[in-house]
Amino acid sequence: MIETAVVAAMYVIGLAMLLSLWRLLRGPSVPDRILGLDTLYVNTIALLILFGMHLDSSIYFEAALIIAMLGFVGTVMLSKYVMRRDIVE
Amino acid sequence: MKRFLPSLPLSLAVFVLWLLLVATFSVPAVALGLALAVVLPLFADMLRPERASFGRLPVLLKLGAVVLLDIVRSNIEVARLILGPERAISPGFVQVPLDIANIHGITALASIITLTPGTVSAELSEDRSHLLVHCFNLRDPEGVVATIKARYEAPLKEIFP
Amino acid sequence: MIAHLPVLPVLLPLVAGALMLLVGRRAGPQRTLAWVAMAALLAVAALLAREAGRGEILVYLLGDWPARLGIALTVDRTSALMVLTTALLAAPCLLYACSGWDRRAPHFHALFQLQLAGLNGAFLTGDLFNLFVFFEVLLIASYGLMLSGGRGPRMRAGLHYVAFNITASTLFLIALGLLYGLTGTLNMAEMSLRVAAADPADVALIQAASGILLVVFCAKAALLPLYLWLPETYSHAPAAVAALFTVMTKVGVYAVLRVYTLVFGSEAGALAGWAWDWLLAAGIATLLLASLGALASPTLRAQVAWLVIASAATLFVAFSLQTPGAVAAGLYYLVQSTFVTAALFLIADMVRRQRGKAGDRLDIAAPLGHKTALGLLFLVAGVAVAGLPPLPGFVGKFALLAAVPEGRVALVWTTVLVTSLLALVAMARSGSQLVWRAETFAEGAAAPRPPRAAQRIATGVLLGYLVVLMLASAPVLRYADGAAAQLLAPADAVQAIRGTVPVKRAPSP
Amino acid sequence: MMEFALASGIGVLTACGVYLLLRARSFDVILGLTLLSYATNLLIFVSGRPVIGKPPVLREGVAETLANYTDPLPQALVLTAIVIAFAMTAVTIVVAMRSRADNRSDHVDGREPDAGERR
Amino acid sequence: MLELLLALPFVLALLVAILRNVPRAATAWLAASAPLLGLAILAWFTPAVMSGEIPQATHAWIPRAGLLFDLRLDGLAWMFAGLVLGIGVLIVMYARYYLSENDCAPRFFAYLLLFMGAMLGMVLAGNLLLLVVFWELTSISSFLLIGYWTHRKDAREGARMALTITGAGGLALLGGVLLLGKIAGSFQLDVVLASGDAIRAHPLYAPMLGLVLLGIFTKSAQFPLHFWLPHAMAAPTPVSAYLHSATMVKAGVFLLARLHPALAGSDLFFYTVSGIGAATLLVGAWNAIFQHDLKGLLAYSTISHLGLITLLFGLSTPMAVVAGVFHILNHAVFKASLFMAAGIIDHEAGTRDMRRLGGLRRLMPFTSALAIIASLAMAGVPLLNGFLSKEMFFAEALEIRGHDAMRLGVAGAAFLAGVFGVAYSLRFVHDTFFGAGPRDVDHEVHEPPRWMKIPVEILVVACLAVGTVPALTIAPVLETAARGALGGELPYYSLAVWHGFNLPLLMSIGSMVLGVALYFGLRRLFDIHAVIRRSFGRKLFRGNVLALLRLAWRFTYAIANGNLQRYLLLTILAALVLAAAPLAGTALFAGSGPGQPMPALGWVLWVALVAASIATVALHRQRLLALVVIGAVGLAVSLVFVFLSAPDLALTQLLVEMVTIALMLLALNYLPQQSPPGRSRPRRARDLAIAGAAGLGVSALVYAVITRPSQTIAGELLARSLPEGYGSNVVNVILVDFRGFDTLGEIAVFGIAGLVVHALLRRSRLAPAEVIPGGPALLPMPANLSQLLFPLALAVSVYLFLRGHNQPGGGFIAGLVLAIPLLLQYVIQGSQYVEQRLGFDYVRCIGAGLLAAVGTGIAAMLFDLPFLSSGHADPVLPLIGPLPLASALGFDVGVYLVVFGGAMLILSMMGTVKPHPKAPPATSAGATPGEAPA
Amino acid sequence: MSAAFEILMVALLAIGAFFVLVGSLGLVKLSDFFKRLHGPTKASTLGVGCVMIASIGHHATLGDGLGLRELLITGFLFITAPISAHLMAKAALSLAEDDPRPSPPPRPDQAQPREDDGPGR
Ligand code: NA
Ligand code: NA
Repeated sequence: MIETAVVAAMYVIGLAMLLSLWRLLRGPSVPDRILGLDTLYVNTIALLILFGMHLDSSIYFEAALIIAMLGFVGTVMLSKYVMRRDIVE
Repeated sequence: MKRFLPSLPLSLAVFVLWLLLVATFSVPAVALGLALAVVLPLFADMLRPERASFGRLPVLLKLGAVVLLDIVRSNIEVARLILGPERAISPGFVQVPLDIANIHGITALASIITLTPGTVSAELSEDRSHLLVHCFNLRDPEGVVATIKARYEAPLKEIFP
Repeated sequence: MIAHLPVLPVLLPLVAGALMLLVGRRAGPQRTLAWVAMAALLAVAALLAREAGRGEILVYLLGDWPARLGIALTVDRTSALMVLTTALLAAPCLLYACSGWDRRAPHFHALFQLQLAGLNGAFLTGDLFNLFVFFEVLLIASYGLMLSGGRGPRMRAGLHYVAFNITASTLFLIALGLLYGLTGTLNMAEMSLRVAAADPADVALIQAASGILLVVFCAKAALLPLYLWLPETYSHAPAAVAALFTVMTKVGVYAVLRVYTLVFGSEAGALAGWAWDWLLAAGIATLLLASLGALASPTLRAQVAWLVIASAATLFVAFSLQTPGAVAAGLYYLVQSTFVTAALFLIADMVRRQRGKAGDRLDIAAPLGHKTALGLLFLVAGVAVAGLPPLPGFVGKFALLAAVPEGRVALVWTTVLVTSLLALVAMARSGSQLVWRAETFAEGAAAPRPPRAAQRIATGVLLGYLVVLMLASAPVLRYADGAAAQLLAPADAVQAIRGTVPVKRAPSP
Repeated sequence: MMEFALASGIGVLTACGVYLLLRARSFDVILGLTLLSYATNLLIFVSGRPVIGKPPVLREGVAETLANYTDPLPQALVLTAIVIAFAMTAVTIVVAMRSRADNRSDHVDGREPDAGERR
Repeated sequence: MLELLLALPFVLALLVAILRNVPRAATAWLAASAPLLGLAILAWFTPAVMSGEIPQATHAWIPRAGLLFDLRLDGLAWMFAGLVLGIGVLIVMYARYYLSENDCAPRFFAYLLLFMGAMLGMVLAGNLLLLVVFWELTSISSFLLIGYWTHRKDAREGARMALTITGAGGLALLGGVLLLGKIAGSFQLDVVLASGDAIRAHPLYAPMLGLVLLGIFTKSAQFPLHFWLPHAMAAPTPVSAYLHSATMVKAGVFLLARLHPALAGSDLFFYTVSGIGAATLLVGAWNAIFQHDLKGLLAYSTISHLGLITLLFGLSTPMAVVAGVFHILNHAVFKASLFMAAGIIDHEAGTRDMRRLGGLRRLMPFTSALAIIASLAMAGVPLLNGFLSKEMFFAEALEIRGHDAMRLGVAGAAFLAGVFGVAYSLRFVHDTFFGAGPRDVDHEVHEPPRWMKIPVEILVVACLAVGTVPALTIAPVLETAARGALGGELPYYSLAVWHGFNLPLLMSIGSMVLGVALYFGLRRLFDIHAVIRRSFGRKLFRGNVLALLRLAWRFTYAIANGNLQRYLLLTILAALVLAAAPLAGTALFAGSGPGQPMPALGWVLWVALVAASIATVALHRQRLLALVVIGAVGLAVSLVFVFLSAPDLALTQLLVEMVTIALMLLALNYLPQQSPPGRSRPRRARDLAIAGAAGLGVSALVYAVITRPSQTIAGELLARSLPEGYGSNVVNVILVDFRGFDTLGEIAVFGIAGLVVHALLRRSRLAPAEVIPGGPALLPMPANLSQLLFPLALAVSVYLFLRGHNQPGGGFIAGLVLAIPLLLQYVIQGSQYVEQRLGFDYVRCIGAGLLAAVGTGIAAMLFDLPFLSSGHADPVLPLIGPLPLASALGFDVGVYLVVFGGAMLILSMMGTVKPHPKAPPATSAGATPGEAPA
Repeated sequence: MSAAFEILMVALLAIGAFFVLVGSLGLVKLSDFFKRLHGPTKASTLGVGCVMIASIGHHATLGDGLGLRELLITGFLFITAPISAHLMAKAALSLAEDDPRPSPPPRPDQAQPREDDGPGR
């Protein structure tokens, strides 16, 4: 039951990832694409957790943790670039 | 004390983080956690963040509960809007005048606003007197401002006096 | 310590390089460290060559793991010769750089040592992936050496050099991935056995993978059609660096020699020696084109760069003949051509500095300060590089020609002799243009400062090597004969590598 | 089917990388090299034969054989390759910056092509 | 002793070159001492040589390749050595007065002695390879001597021409000698000379002969390769006298004589050598008549005489060989004296142009007398040495065996050449010493210094002595030399002046009469002085060299056109070809392994990967967009690693991806924001096709490989990881233990990358592509949050580091987890803010890391274990308890430090680039003064 | 494991997946950047949060015992999501053709400039 739910949830997340990807590829503005990438990262966190549940293993926890902790750095830098060009001022 | 333990909450956060990570209470693990709780905030302090005195804990807990509840509630609300027809949504910006001066307070407020679906804090004015907030569905700007100030800013002023 | 000899040529410069990062930027400590390390490396390289000269293959199991599990350094006569050549080359290069360039190029000494570590690692390793890693070490250090303190055109040449080499490294990885996927090992000796025993259905795939690998090595060695990057890179590098770089093409040649005698060598079953026919053709074509390039060069440095390509191509011709005599002649030629082209780079630099604005351009007549000394140096180096007697260029070429097997005589002789003539014409042309055609300095114009003693000594040392090589041709060739014998009969090497047991660990669980 | 998907994915990455590598601007070349490095990393990785859900981190009570764990060696190789590729990318990028600044063109050949021979 | 003989000139050359500041006379005496001492040594050997002994000295040089340092003094060598040394003494003496004050005497004498040594080595060589060595040395030293007056264009060109032609010949000779050695089984002269029959019967005889003759003919200036010799006359006259008449050009005919027993005796040899000789004889003589330059006339005459000698050796009869050797001697003597005389005339009159000279017999009677006698010897007038050998030549020409047409032809050529010889000799005498006095000469013409004449006198006396009393003077020398050349019994010959009234004498008289008639006839028919002879050979040579250079240039720069795209394209094509070649025609692909099913989520990932890759290409011209999209590719790749059981890889890929994006963004600020529209459509289509082929090829290979069963050694790695590597994360154990050496190299690469970036950006100022107006962005709220994040991230970093050996993590990952939050501080708070507060020395960090890693490895060596052997300890600490420690941890500390230091060095250097001073200043509208861009 | 627990787990997973999906759906469906900006906050709060709790429960019953490590993920997301949203909004604002920001109402009580400069400089 739970196993099925986990797998189903993974598929749902997969669908969400495709949607985010669509925004990433489609644009139209740069912030839109950054937002798409950012969302993709968040989706990935959920996917990793679910995958860990699927495998009965916490081996992918660190990957999820690192995305949660540092995944936004890309977003920050890209946004800063859009704002200022010079990301380290 | 300040020199060796610049920020107790931070040290506490590091220690808790450590314990959660290692998920054991073995002596070496705890000892190392304590060491890190002392050392790492010292490092962080080298960046010389703005200091803040830390106010009342009960208010903090209450605020936490309120925020969690609001997150759930507005999640549902926003989900409904997203799934519904788009023309039902009328987004807009609103400037929230700030009474709170402490940067930690402002940060907390802005974070809460962002974490609560339906609102995103977009910009802090240069003089830190206004927070620009984007609302997913802005029907009543004054109402939104008032809610934010009452529900979040007021307790935050108590936490970060 | 003698037991650790094989690893020292990598460790010494690595430690020295790391220490240089710690002692700060002042030239004094940096130079002291550099020379201490250099002296130690020379001693180690000489010892290693002596040990390897006895004929046994030294196997050093890093981490005490058996060769198939970990990484084993493998020292035969060839690799010891390469290490010694590199050390001997590096010393005068370092001396030349110490005449001033080392102060202007940030991190010069550290990069220099790390470059040596990379070179030595590439020569000593017996593991294919480790070879990749040390290729990268030496490449990235070479980027630094070439570009540090540089500007403008050098940056453009550098961009080409970097992009080209990364592309080649990408191919290297592709080949490695495929080879590992097909053979399940990275140790060359182990791989040779698996290639020999490969399923017939896999043979074509293994050859395809090794073909990609061959492209990589040939790209580093600047073989047709992959040689185009070299002239601009080398002619834009600082003199001491360009001189050191003369051994870099030899790394590619060495890698081909190593891999295609050991893994795809005489005992590789269906794939035995498949690469050498391609290489002979490519080597001959490269030799011809590079000699034309030497004739066409607008500057002396470009000319020397083309000669570097020509020498690498000569080596490919020699090695692809796969007879003991030819391989030995090739090894001898390798050593001498490294020294002579390095000397020419240094001379080109000194000439450039004595000619004012004309630099080392060959189409402009300009006064040349300190004509006699420079002319003499150029004469010796020119004679050597053109392969004229009695210098070792001649010895190497004639030993090669003498060793050409029956069927190839017409082709190889014609190529080698014709290209020697082209080199001769090129050197005569540039020498008479630069030295003889030199005008006197205009009245009142101050003659340029003479080349520094360090510069002259460095060049002299390199040319001195040539004299020693000439006089000691017999022992060196004897050593090369031994090296060739080891290369062409890889079974012994495989036996030695597989048979070496760890000091403490069990050979198998 | 998974093998086919992996092979084709690596192929697409390679093709995209090669196409960008053959562009004339330094930044495009760097993008191409990045894609190619993804392709090679994946290639080395799958040379150990892809397996779902058997990471090579030993667990107590599970026999240490290839039946229970995937081949760790290619993973170690890829790690090395990733790091090296990053280092190389960093250097390439800086050289590209300097070349642009010194030569006033980001063309890989350090000069803008003449009108006649756009490339 | 032979070694000493050979070493003398080289040693003294060195001495002369070193002692630069001594008087010229001392230099000359020093230089002369080499041939003088050499002559003494030679004299000491003479009795032995004359009695038929062959003194020999053998040393090993490269015995493996048949190259011995073997010296051998037989009769021929003895004669040539005597010639080289004897004329050498005279030349040195002459040159001491010939050189002007501006000429650098030490250089001249050093070169001259170098040449002398090379020549001696060549004639003494008892090993053919050694002979080639010295042969080439003569080419080099003659190059230096011809170009001695470096400021003169004709000298430089003449030198280059001579070097090119003789150098080419030398290389051909090397080939020929190698073949000869192969045929004969040895390079030792004794062996080779003894196996003539075997050599001639060998299938390789013809190519070998061709190569050897090419060497000989170039050196001896045989038609049609003769044209370099007149241009070599740009050399100082002593050089011309020595090299281009007496010695070096004789090297060719010397070799012809030397190898005569081995090579001669075939029809091929006979026709080729005598044919070329005859042609040269005539061409040289005919051309000599029309030279206006004294030295030019002598040069063509030399060509002609060399042709004569060649012809004689071509005839191959023992008598002809004797005649050839005899003529070598005679020609050397009279031609050297003539050149010296010409030099004196040039020296005194300031010109060598016969159109301006004349009547010198009145102004310098003694010199004139000497020159006239030598000219008569050249013309073959009786009672002079030239007559004797010419007579022998005529006799031989008439006695050619068998071939009637050949006999007629050679005899005719001999006669004709005799006629021409008389004509040009007459011209030399008449135009220089008779007739009206010199014109347009700004000197007072008088006799030269005493010592300048002495060499000429000696040589002319020799001409006379040999010509009148040959039996008393030259006979023993000739006998010894001829025996050396023939290697056996000598034919009967007579050196009498008078052989009776025979056909050769008739020919001599006839040629004399006709020669005089020809000269005056030509003068009458048209003004011989007005004939302008362009050197066809030089023109051809120049044209060829130019064409070669042009070809080289065109070839080289058509291929290496400085276009990176082409280089990369060729590389990819080469890989495609070499990978496709073995697969053509094989039915490969699907291996036997069972395929694995693909979960639907996998396809999602596949779509993401493929779509993002293609989008990167589609968007690549808008660079920022491409960067955003490529981030998705990286994410997809790390997810592939996640699903396919590689947690460490996934982590690393994620972190590296972030840093890479940072790098690219930092760089993009200094690059154009967009790529201009690129190549033409066909180019794009071509690139697309190649990219497609590459992708298809890689796909096919990958598919073929991964559907085959694996035979990896990894099982053993898994089994030994925990018990011997003390870690359960096998990937990490491989990284720090099994293959720690790879990792050491890897962090070296990483550290070096940091250094390179540091070196390239440290002092450089770059102009940003675009400066957005306004001061630095103020981000107080994110700054506040990121400061909160920082210590937490550090804790995570420590955690990942410590557990890496057993769980995903490790030094590299931890290092980046440390670096990225710090980078975030740079981004959000600005570099100045961070660096003022957190002043790391990243360079030292790299150094310390490298040392830590290497040091851990070296520690094992102290326990007599190989570098990088891992150790393990379980110390029990008070209060804390057992603490498992693997030495791998020390290694990982190194990795951690290097990665952190390297990454931060790169990022901080890129982030803190100073703007170019010429860049438009950032117009900071709302910025306060303290907020200028850092 | 009790059925109630199982149902709770399934519900958590369903809710979590639902909100993640809705977030991404919003990203695709909505027409304006600032509207879309509200999508991922759903995913990163309630979406990931529910999955996280499910995971804690899952590992507590099936895996390595109770561990609250997953809370850290939510914790970090709570710190980082505001930063990225803030910066994305600022980026979009800087690109906006005409400034959509309403002018701040006058605040007489805070007219004078502040003294401290803040860490942003
Ligand atoms: Na800056
Ligand atoms: Na910056």
